[in-house]
Amino acid sequence: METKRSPKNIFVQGPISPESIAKSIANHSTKTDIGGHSIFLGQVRADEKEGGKVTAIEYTAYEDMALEKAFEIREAIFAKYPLSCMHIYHSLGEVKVGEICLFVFTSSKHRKAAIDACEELVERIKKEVPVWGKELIDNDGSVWKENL
Amino acid sequence: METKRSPKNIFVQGPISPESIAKSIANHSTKTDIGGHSIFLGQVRADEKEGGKVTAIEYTAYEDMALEKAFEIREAIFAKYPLSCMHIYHSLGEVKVGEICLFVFTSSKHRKAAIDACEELVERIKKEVPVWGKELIDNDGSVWKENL
Amino acid sequence: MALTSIQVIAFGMIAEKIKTKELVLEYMPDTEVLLGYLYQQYPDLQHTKFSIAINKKMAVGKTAIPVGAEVALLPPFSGG
Amino acid sequence: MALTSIQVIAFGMIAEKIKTKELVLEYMPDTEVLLGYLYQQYPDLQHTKFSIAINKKMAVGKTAIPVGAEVALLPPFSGG
Repeated sequence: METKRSPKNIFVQGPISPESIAKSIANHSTKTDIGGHSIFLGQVRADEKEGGKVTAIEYTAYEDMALEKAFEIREAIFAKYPLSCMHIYHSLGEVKVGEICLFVFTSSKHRKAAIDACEELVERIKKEVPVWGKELIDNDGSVWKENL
Repeated sequence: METKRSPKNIFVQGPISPESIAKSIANHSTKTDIGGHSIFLGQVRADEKEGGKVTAIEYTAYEDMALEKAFEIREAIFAKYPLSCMHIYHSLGEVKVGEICLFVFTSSKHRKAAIDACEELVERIKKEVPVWGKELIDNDGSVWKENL
Repeated sequence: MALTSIQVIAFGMIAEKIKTKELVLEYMPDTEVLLGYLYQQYPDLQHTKFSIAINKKMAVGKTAIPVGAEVALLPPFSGG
Repeated sequence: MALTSIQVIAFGMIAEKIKTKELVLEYMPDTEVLLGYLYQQYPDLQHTKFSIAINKKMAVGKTAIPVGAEVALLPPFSGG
């Protein structure tokens, strides 16, 4: 039997609540070697589309591959930066305009590592993790998002 | 009479609570043109010092100048990046190890502006805002911090 | 699923265009043969950007499809 | 405070070294004269890094001190 660290779940059904973010921050108060936290939050925008306005994004994922990929990215970022902690949460299902769909959280002794790692994590997640967002429009239509 | 936008208070007595951070995040759910938030949090470390371990940092500031400077930095960052929102909170008085002493929060339509602005804000606050941290040691001594 | 068949799963816009999330096809040796079949069967896909993953790894260029592999059709990612 | 006096406020490590947060001195025309006085009166400051702010603006090099100015002695910042 092969033994290895297994991918952690990153998916949350529906929006990520500010309360869960606060809880995640509070959980780090016992880690007294941490000097800086960097957090990125993705929020659903009410973009204007042909025919109407975005009211929500419906997220789906190739979950098994997404968790493997997130794990691979996680290991690479841990190897590259001196981090104390790293957390990734992404919504699945419907997230309404103004709600949070992505929560990336890095912590380190000195600020630079946390800040750089967080930015790189966000870029890699958007580019490499198989998740799709379908923008739901107020005219009952929909548009598949594409990351730039 | 000169009319101008006046500096906002950035100071909080004691630590910044995770709950207040959650509240600040939640307050942005009505701003539906925001697509990304970037947050930096400074946390007090239990560094080893000659003679003992840090148990807290006692912050003091030249408050009037600090608010003027924070305002000047704020205006410069708003002019440089297409931001929707920017918030700065810094502790005064005692902040214990593991607690949050700095909360910098930027929001924008696309992630890049929020991320870059947040990093620049943190650097400028540490370098230019007259705040001093005195590390309290568990042998009842103290050491004045110096930002690198 | 027989060893001589190939399971193809589709996501997002691709699933919408082929009107199913799962196909079971006769075994095909590589991604070029698979693409040939898909373009024939679903001409709409010829104008759609997508990638192929084999056993959860992105396949770049002509790639062999192992027997029993999980093959996935992935439109451009748009998470976050 | 008389117009011919100058109010000096001190922070952090400097306040500790001069053992007060506030000094009222006879008027001095610029920061060089002020530094000369301070180094004389508090020799410890000669080995201490600090800056001078005049009316809440950092003074770089020899800077005139306006009558009635608020002069501040600022050790290196360590916020955040």
